[in-house]
Amino acid sequence: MKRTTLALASVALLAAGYTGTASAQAKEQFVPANGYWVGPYAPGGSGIFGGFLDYLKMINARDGGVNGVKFTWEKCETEYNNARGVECYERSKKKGPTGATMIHPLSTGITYSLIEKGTADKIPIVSIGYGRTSAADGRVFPYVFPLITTYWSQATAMIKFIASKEGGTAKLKGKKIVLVYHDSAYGKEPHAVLQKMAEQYGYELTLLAVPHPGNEQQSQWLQIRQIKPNWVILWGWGVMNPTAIKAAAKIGFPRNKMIGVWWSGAEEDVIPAGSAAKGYMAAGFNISGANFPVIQDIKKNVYAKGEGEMEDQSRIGSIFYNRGVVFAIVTVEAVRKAQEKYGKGQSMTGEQVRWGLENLDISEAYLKKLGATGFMQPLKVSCLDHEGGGQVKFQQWDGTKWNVITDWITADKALVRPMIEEDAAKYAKEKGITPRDCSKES
Amino acid sequence: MLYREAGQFKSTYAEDMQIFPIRQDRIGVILLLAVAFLVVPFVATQYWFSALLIPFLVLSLATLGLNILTGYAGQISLGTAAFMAVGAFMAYNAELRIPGMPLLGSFIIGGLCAAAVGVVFGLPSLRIKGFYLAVATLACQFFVLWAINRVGWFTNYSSSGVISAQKMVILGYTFDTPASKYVLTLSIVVVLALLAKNLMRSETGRAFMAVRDMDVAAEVIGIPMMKTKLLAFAISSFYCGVAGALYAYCYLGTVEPEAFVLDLSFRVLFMVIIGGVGSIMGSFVGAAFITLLPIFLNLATEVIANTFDIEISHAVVSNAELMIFGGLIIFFLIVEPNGLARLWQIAKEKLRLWPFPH
Amino acid sequence: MSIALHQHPRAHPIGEVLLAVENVSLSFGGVKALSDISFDVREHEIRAIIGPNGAGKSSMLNVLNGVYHPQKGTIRLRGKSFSDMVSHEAAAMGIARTFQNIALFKGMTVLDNILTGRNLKMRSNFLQQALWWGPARREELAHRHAVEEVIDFLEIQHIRKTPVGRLPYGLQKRVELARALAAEPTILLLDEPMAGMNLEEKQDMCRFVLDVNDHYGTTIVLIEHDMGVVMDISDRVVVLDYGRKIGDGTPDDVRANQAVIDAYLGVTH
Amino acid sequence: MTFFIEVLAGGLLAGVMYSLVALGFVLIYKASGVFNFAQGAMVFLAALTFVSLLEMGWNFWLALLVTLVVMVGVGVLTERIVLRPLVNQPPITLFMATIGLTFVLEGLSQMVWGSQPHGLELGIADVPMEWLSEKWNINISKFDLFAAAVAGVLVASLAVFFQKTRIGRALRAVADDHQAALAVGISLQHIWAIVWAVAGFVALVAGMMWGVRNGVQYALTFTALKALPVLILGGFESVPGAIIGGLIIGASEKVAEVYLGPYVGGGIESWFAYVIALVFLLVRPQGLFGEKIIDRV
Repeated sequence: MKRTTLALASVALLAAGYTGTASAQAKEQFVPANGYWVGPYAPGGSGIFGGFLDYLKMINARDGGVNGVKFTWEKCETEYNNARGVECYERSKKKGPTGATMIHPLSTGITYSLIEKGTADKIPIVSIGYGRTSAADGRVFPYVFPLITTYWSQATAMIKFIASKEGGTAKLKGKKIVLVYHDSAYGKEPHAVLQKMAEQYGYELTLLAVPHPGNEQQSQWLQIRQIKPNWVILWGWGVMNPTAIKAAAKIGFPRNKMIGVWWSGAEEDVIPAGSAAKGYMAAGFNISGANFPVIQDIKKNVYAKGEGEMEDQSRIGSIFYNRGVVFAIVTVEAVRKAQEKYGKGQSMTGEQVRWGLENLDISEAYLKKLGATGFMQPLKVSCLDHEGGGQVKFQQWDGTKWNVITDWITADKALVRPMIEEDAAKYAKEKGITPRDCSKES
Repeated sequence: MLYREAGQFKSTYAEDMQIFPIRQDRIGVILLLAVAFLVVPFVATQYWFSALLIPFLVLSLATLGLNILTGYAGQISLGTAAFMAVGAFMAYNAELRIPGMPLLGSFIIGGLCAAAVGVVFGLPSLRIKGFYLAVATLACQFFVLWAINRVGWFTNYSSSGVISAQKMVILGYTFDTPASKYVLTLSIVVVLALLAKNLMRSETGRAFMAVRDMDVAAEVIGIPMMKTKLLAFAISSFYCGVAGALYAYCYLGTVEPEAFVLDLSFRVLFMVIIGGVGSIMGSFVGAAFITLLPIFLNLATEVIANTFDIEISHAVVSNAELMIFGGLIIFFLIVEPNGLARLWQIAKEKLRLWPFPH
Repeated sequence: MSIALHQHPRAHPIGEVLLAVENVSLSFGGVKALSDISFDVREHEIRAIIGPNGAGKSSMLNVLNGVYHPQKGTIRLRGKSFSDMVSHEAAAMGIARTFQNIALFKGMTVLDNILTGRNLKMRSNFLQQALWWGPARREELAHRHAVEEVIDFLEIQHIRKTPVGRLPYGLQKRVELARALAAEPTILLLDEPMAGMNLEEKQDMCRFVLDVNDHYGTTIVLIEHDMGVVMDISDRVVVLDYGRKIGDGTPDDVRANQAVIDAYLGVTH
Repeated sequence: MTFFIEVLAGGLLAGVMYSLVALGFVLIYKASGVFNFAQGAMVFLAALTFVSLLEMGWNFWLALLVTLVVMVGVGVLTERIVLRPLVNQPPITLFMATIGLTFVLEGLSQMVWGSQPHGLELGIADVPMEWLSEKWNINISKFDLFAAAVAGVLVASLAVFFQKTRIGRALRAVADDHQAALAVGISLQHIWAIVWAVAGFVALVAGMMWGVRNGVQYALTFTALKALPVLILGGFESVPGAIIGGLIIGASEKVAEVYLGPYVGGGIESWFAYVIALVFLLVRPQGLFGEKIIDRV
């Protein structure tokens, strides 16, 4: 037992010593970078936090921060593991002059574990393109922001996209759609929405589960060969994606009838599948490309000085990298918004940033100012709606790069919103939460 | 000299059969418990509770459970995480569906359900042994997670399969602060550890060890093989089940089936082996070591990098941590294959004589 | 080994037939280990089974306590027959044994090993044991007393708390005997209790075997290689060769039996 | 019916892929009694090294050779640093040490080569053979057949290696009886290093085959999990067991998933293989080709 105490003591000493250095200066805004750089999902984690931190560096270098408040950060390895994610959260939440600005857990599991903790600690949990969909109901989840688009919005956009390919929603009737999904909480997320839409539009939906990790999909694709669907939606994760694309090629299923979710639509998901991936399509709430002014600014202000995050600079402008930039834009703008209300040039607390997030309004014009026109969608968040955007673009892999093939397709909010409210209400009841009255929020 | 038992005479068997027959041990344990119960709750930070102490205690309990099965009864299992999952999800359902169910009752139901599953998946142990059995227990690991994912009832039909623990109220007191959750976890773990210690030093424990050391001989002297092995699975799984419930309620607050992946089973097995096979105290040492080592490494590398202002890419650091973690495990297995608990014992033997070597 | 061992009058005179083996045959695959063996064991007697290597002695012992199941024949205990008895049932009926290659629980202390011998007498359930309270605690203490008696009897007090794996061979044999004795058996089966021992150890073991028989009145069936030992301590002797019984009677009878002499001198059949 | 044949054939061919990984486990277990959990990490390391060298513009054979050297190096070092100090420890301790080794190898691979996934093509397309699908409507991939052929060649060459070479005979001697092998002067350490090197080679082959299918990425380490039910079915010590076991597991899990899966919500592959192996073990605890163990007292 003495050994344990000793180990604990040394950890504490280290932790304490470290906090000291981090909070040395005032006028700083601390943003935890709790991500993953090892393991099966490292391509996503390293790419997203690469773009994220590069953008913050660029803001510090180019603008001197937000009204003079510079961003600081600290990386913490979560290994995509809930327990480690919670540890990183606890470690990072009090750092900096005002504590953590907001947390990007970058894992649905960790997001779920942090919902209550973040609410109790008054630190916003921002899950862009993952996490708990029903947290979009800001009345029940004041501190959780599944911004831009949720899984449910995405599913409806996918069906809209298929309808447009088929020549209208009326043509969906009798069509066969197969959902190949990762057999986990994540993969089950769209079931209800897709089923509801199947009732509405009359397509036949088949759900095929792929056991984790998804490196063997022979039987699922043999079933698909038997079903002969018109479309396959791929709700995959990591190795499951290239394996699915390969398996589709193996049974001769056309890749241009396959649509991936945005976690199945990065370069890392198709490159391992080689030539088999040509023609494969995927959804995205951000797009790839390095020609956007915002990316060029990062290159000019960060990489030119040799301070960039990415060792492999060819990854700049990739889907994951740009997604990280989107995360960072939202982070910076929320801080800016909060400063407008609580004092320009001040370090914001999590509570203040929460207000900033809830009142975030990134218009098309503002996007232009950021140099991100077409790079991401306009975003308007409110107390009622913590999602804000709800639009999806589709892109197609041509063997070497992703090409955008649609404009922003808006989700079927009329369908999704009631489901969100229903689920949120159920949560509120379980937890004994009284939803906020949004008309009283300012 | 510091650690001397000379002069401590025992005049009754009862005295000789105490849990800690040596006075220094007794005092040490009492002091430790006093600190854990009376000092720590008032001085530790939230980070300590939520990120270090609670997970350490919860995993100690799971390790203790596996140690009963593997360390005492000699049956290797790779299904620990599945038993924990059963405990977590059944405790959740008990609390949800049985009106007025006291929280501790739910934990016990979670443990009992895990025990039942443990008995079912322990049946193969009557026929197969060693690694064959270990791999067979993987069937349990994968089946249980599949079933929880597939059957909506377990997760109360939540769309994502994630459950979030209900408010924890015992006798009108709500356990909602990290400190209170810590005290609750600590109490449960201490009580269960005490029960385990008692069990292991009495007939049941001896039967387990007999089966472990030589099952044919055990049967010849009248120890019923089936009952003993299945009891070991049941008790072990009960502990793991309660640990799973605590994992959900006191530690994470929300769990999805994926929280209980195979990786966790391996981690717990590590804790058993590193801590000490067949040692109650070893379970705690092992859990502390494996839970805290990655965090410690993480902090240490950061501090080193900052102190010396070394620019290393984070990916390299993370990978280095992984390698050091693996390397240290190998190192400890080589240095002391019987686990850290054994090292402690050797140290005690040395201390008994110190400073005079003879 | 020429000590006169049976000089004093017996505390427990030899009684009725306790255990009867009737026409037992056992084979593994095609190999016959025992064919048509019959003999009996009387209460309080010391009965030896001897024979050259491969005669089927150990197999015979294994049949007696249910480790092996004979294809033919029956075993009767106090007249009741048991055909498909498994070993823990045999233990429950009061048959305890030791093994040729010591079968102790190596990871446990001497005390714990001997305590396992009393497992059949423990009544408390695991929940009571976990609480270490009431009947369970009383029981543990009571059994500890009983075991300490055996420990005193076999003179192994000094190694009580030592893990068995660290003990020398001779002591391990003695601990194994203690474990069997702790069960307070009616019949004690000893599989080569003196194998691999030096003269002093053998003398000690002989003394213990006789003392057990004398003090507790335990009926003993033993296998032994050392003819001298067997003839000195046993009341009656069964001789096996190639799985068949070739002799049965008092040591003197057996010594005079021509078939036995041939078997031991290696005369071909 | 044709569909059933297709499922069955696909299952058998998938089983070959499992066997490839299982072979590595068997080799090491046979010679040293170590349940080497790091086999999956070895598959990853081998494939990643090979593909990274290829992407650096190396010649195919040169890359193959250098990777092989790396794997032999890993094998020899493992023997020296991990196994030798742990000799005579209980199997579970050795097993744990190989899990530690898994972390080291995973960290090492990603540290040196990064964690980005790579594509790998060996020039044989993973597409159905046209004449077969046109004439019979049965889809069988060329690459699957290629993989099966590779597995066949691998097993044949291992057989030759074990039967005909001096080292091979020594290996078998060690596998049969460590003590006896020592007594006739075979160096155990030497043999173990060779076995680990051979297992490294098998890992490379498995990594290449799986790499084509999944891409070369971290998830290759998970292939180990696919091999485990094969091992308990075929026996830890049997090379033919690994092959036959793989075929049985592959075929039955695919048939089950396709025909049984839809009734229970699918995804049963994750555990079905284990259950088959388990049921089989209950009937025959020594596995397909294992020898019956009789407990003696």
